Amino acid sequence: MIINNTIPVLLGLMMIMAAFVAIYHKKLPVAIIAAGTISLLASILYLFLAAPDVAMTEASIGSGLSTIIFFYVLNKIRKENGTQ
Amino acid sequence: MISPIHIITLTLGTAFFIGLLKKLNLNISALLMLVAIAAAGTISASWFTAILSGAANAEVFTAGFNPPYSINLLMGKGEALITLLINLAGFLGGVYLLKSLKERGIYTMIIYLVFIMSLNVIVMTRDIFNLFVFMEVASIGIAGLVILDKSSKATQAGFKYLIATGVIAGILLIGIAFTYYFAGTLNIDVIQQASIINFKAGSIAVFLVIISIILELKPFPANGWGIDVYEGANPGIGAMISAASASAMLFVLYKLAVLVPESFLQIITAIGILTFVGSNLMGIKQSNANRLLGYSSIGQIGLLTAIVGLKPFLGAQFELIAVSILISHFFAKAGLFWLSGIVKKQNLKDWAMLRQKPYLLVLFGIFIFALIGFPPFPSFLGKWELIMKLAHSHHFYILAFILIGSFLEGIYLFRWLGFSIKMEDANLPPLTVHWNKIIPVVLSALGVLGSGIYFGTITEIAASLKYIPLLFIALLYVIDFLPVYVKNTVSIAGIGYYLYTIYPDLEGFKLIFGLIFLAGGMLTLVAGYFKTGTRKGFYPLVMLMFAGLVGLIEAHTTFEFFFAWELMTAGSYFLIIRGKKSMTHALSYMLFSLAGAYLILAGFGLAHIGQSSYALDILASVQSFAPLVFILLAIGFMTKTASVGLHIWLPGAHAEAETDVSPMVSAILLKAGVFGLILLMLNMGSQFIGSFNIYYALAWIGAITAVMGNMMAAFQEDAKRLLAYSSVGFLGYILFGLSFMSHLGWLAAVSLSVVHFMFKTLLFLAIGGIVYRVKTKEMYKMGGLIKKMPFTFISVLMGIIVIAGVPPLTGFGGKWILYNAVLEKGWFFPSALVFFAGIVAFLYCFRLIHTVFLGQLKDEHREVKEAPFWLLLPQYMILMVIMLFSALPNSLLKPIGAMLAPIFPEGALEWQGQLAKSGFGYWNGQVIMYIVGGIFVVVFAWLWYMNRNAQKVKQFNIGYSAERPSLPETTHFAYNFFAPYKKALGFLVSPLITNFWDSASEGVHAISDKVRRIYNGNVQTYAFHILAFIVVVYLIIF
Amino acid sequence: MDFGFKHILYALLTVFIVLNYGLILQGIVRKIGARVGRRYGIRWYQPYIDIIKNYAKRSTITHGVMFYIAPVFRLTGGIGLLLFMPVIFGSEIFSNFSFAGDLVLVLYFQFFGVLGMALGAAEGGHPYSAIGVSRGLSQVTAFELPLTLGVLAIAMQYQTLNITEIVAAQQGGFLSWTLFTNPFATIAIMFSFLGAMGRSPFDVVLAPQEIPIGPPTEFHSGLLGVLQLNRAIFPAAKLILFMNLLFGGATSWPELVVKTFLIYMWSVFVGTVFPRFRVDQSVRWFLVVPLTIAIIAIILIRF
Amino acid sequence: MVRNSFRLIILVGLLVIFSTLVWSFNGNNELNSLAQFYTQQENIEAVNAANLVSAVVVTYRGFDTLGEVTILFLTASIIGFFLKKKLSDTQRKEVRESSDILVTASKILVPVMILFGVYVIINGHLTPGGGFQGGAIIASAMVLALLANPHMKFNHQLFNVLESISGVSFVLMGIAGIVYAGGFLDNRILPGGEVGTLISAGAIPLIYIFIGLKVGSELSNIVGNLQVTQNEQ
Amino acid sequence: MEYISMITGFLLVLLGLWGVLTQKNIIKIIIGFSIFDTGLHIVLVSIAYLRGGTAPVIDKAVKVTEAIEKVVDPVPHALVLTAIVIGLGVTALMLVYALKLYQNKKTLEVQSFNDLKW
Repeated sequence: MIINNTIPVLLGLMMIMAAFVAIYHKKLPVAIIAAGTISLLASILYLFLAAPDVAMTEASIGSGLSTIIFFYVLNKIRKENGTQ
Repeated sequence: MISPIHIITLTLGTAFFIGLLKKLNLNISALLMLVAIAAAGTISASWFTAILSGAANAEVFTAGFNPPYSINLLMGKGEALITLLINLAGFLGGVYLLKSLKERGIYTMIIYLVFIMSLNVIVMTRDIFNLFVFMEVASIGIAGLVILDKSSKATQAGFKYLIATGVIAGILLIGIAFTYYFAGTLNIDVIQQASIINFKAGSIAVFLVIISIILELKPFPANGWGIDVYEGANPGIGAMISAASASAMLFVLYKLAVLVPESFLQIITAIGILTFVGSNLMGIKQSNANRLLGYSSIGQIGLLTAIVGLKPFLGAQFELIAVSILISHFFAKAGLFWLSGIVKKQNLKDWAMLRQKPYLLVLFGIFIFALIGFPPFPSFLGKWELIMKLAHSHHFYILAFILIGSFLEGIYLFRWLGFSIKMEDANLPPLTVHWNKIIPVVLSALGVLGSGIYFGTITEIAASLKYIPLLFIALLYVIDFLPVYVKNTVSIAGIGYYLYTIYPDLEGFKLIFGLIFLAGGMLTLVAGYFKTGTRKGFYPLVMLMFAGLVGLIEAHTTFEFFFAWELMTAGSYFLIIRGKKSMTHALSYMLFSLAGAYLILAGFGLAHIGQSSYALDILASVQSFAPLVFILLAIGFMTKTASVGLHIWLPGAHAEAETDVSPMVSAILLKAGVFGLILLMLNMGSQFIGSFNIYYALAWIGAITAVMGNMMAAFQEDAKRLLAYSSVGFLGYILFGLSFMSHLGWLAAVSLSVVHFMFKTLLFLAIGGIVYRVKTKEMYKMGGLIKKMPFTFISVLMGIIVIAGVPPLTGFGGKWILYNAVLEKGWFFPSALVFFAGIVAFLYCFRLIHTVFLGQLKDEHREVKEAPFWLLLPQYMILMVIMLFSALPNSLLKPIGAMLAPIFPEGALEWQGQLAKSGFGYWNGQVIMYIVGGIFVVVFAWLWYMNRNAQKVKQFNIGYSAERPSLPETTHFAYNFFAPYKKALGFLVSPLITNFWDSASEGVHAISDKVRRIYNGNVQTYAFHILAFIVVVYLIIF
Repeated sequence: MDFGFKHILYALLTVFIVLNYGLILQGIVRKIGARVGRRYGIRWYQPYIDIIKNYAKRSTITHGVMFYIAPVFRLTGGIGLLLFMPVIFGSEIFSNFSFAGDLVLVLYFQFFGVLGMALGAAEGGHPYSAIGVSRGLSQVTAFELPLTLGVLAIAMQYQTLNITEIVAAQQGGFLSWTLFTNPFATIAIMFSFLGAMGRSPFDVVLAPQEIPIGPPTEFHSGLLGVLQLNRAIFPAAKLILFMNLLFGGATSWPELVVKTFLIYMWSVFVGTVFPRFRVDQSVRWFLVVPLTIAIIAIILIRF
Repeated sequence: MVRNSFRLIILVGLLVIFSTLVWSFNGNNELNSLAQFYTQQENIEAVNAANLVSAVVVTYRGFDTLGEVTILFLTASIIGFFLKKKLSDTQRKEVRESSDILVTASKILVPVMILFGVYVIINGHLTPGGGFQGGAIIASAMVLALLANPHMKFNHQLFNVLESISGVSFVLMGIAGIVYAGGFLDNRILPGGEVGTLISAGAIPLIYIFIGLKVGSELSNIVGNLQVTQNEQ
Repeated sequence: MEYISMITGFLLVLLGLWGVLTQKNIIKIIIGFSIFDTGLHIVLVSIAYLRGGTAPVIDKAVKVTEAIEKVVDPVPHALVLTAIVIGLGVTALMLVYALKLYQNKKTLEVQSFNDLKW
């Protein structure tokens, strides 16, 4: 049973740390990547919770697409800033 | 019947379909959108009518499995009505936004259509997760629609909206998750059976669900984001949010209230009331139109939330109250937002543009009156029932807060109406109205009026109302283009006919006051002939006031009485605001009468505890709180008789009103308050708080009003204000007489009120004629008009002799009876004040006649003509009546005495011919008249004969001590006429009361300003408010 | 109480007697004033001469109808006050038309004269008459309040407003006069009597020195004659009123003459001793001293 | 600093609420009645989709998915409407050419990802996954292609048409459910087949395909809008 | 097992909210918001967990008949599926708003966007 629980605990701790990084880090790209890793870890956690569908969704949409959209918007903001 | 699911398939299908044909020109896709919404509307309408006529509720099982296992939609009576309203608003909103939707491309149409669909689903779904999903659809839809204008304010509002609804949705999701965990299902009915609220955690889960629904309804402390959306969004969208989405969310709260234990309901009511009062309080300080509408709609929704919370206490009336207030809020708010879209000006003062198109002003008025809850509109009925039920279930604090809240709302709405009617609109841009913008506004106005009438017919208490006067007003409104004399004759004939029909069943006080109202009304209307042109909009308003007055006379139930009271207030408000500089006065008049009306409403509410019928004579058998009921009603009526504390609206209102309006308002309208007091005193008899007799207090109030009124009158420079204050004083007299509750006291009061009507109309018409000719109201600018206007002089002379109570004329009779009544009753100190007031009355009488008529005639008035004939005619008709009553006093006093006999048997006057004998003295009007007349004629004739061939000398032909006065003005002593008197007793007249009321309104404004500071525009503070609200309410409940 | 023709004759007789009494009283009082000032003073019948002289003259100019109304109102007020009061208690002849009106009527009659005077004088078009009138009105209203309250106290004491009954109640020795049964009311009324008479402390209205051309000087010849006639009747009528109320009325003419003369002497004494008040001072004085006494009187009556 | 302490207090308050919830949460050692219904044999056979979650997502709670799809549709149109750039900055900036590693890798990866996405969509009812996941994978494939050569311009027109067709057909499938089978979005309008085979579970695969297409096109639309700098045609 | 995941879920929720409330930069707020969302989904899924349960898919390992004992509760999974996509939609929309706000005021500081107040 111990093995069974150690990995989720590890996952949980890593997620909390990633969350702190995401909130408090000064540079935005690092924060966005931290948010991405949180949802990645979450999808792994879902596997432990016997929820494969949700894991796939979380992986593809949560970490994949939202991070991409974040970066695109960041890129556009940088471009706005650059042109002025 | 088409299954309700097709509301969704139709709208969603069309949305996808529009997306498909991007290339199509915009008109067709717009048309498709409107057709889809209209179809959805007809479906819900058909279901509504079917269910109303007894069909069973429609149950839709999606995915072929029965409810707990798959999502089901219910189309009951409530759902049908709310979906009908939403689709109606959607359709009208669509028509309104047609132009801007087409400009912005088909995406916005899709968003709009999907938004309407999501609201329909929210109302119909019975599954909480499904509710969550479609609430998300709705909030994203609104976020999308808010940025229709693409302005920076709209984007900020959209962003705030998204963050706030995101957090709320998150909390809702947690609530749903744990409700599912504890109840094992997501269907509302099954959760209810599972009754998970018995143990703590389950009730927390339900708490989270309910609190997030309440947060969606923008409760007071946590609604900064809601108000910013109303301000930032395009008004068309604002209308949709405040009308459609608010009613949807309210219905959801009503649906979920079933799951909630009793203690939650009280919290919901408390939150609702707090929102209602708080947002109305903050509304006072607003100057931006949309933001003000935001505050007002959040307030109304707060009221409706409170009503949902009070469901167990309202019993069978719950539907009526909730639906009537919801419908009036729905139509009025949507209409106002659309209007603000048309006006496009945000500053309240710029709404004077509405005057460029009078029908817009009428619509604006309709919406304001619908919101406040004036008679013909449904919310009047709703508020009445609500107050009755609340009083019945002893929720006095809630009752008080609701009344205070609606009073605060009255302040800023009427101020706004005043701006639009009165502010000068010289430099405002021209108003262009497109067809698609005006049709929704007109339809919503018709909607609110139609539903008002409909509600009137179906409820039994309102069925007995008399609608004939209202039809007559509508007729007058139709023929408004005709010239004055036609309309004048029509209205006089109308009143005359109506008086003829109701005359037989008038008896006692109803007869006297009926005659004052109707016959007096006809008399003052006769004066209306002197005006030329069409005088647009005047006659319907006059008739509205008289309809209200007549309604008072004919009222059998308290409801009818209150219905008539509100009609009268509305009519007189519009009459007063017609004056040139009368905006502030009309506003203070309306606010005082509004407060008075709410006191009366509260009084009637308390009187109804433990009573079955609404008949007026239940006042006689009030079980509990009798003294409190008496005080409430008395103060309510006294706002109309302008007693000492509540009089500051009167001088301005009467002075600024038009020539023939001031006599109506002053002589007739104040009698409504007297009639109310008489009715109250007749039914409730003498009331005591502990050992103290309230009537003694009333006597003191009457006496102080008399002294204060007359003193103020003596020092006025403006003629009409002088007369206005004299009315205040004289009504203090009447109130003093009434408070004796003795035969003589009432005889004096009633005869004085009849006499007051006569001489006040006389004087106001006379002064009106002078002001009409001399173009100024300041008395010191007049002088020596006796030569130019002799007839007016005679009527004013007779008038002041009657006021002063100098023996030969009828005024003395009233004073004599009052004297005897005082001796009989023995209240000496208030009587001392009243005698002092009587004497001071003499002062302002003389000042009026001296400064206006006597003394030197000014140069510019050399060619002033006599007052117009039509003003003089009613004056001389009244003069005849006064002469009749003076010569034969018992023709007035005997009938009143006979009428009073059954009420106050002992202490009556016995009549021997013209000689009246009272307990103490006697008075024979006729003999006095003959003797005085005889001496007068003899001496006058003798003097006339002695100087018959004296040469007439012009007034200015005077020299004294070898010096000739240079200018006529310098020799007319009129300014600050009673200077020495003012030096001696000036301190009595210091404007204590006006200062008190000013500082009170300053205080309210200051509080409102401080409170609204909590919305500092930062989205984080709004999110903080939301979370703090959840934690605080949690701590309260658990 | 039938309104027979003989009543009118009796009334005219009363008016004639009181007129002569008034004129003589005026003459004597002015003589006393002169003698106090160590002057010889006018003949006692001087007022007769003035009236006859004035009526002989004819006025050449007139300011219009209202101008006539002033003296007419004034005189009607004076005669009216007299006629509605029982002059000689007990005698059916001299009780005039007191059956038609009571104390309240008599009180308000005083206003009648003042109103008329005000209207007429203002019509004269002369600014100073208006100033005089405004002062007169302020003063009249000031002393009216204590008078009314005092009268109210008396009415409460005797439980009636009918003057004849009040006088009847005071018969039986001077101890039963209101002076003794209700002293405070009497003091209050006597103070306001000073204001009513218009003699020196409160004569700013008519005082010749105050306004060189006050209302009286505005009228001349016949009009002045009527005014002087009233100046004879009006004070006499007031004296009779106060006598009836406070000093037990008169059962015979000599008793009436003595009592009224003594009452009049009260205002003369006060007049010659005290300097003249400004209008606001007199208003303040009236609403302080006599008013409090009148209120005390009422309190005493009530409990 | 004071403001943060207020916020801390409020969050602690929330923590108290959540902890009471967690405290009473003691897991569940056997399914509740609703879950048992879905997992009973005859019900699985009724819908006979191997992947129970897909069964619940598409049929039992199909209405939610409808809502779900409208949300994405709504977001795509809002972003489309909102980001319609004016012609202000139309000059083509020179865009840094993406590194050749990325170009070559994308040439290999993009087709594989699209294939994988299609696989996930089609086997939605058998293996974990479905319309949403497959659509997202296809969208990320599109993004990768976009990153590889920035000048590639999406044919927005195609995506919109694709999106709308799948949306309309999804609704039509729902209506068909009413006409032929028990209720709106009922999947028994097509033969059930037997659990585990490719052609089984009635209309679920069909619906999943439409959803997959719709999600894929919408997400790539969104990304496309973000990417495109000059005004779309 | 499900305890740990629920606790982490709620901690993520609180951290997310803390990020939303305290961070000044708008993008940081949106990141906080997406963390808040992820936390919610974890809580929702951990409610579905059955001790020793397997994935709710009928395949060789899980026969149709004994599915009822072994399978985890599929309903929350369906709900989470929808919730994740909603989360994506809302976050995408917020980001676009953030972009627009940036274009207006050329700053991402949240205080500078308070034209609508009082």
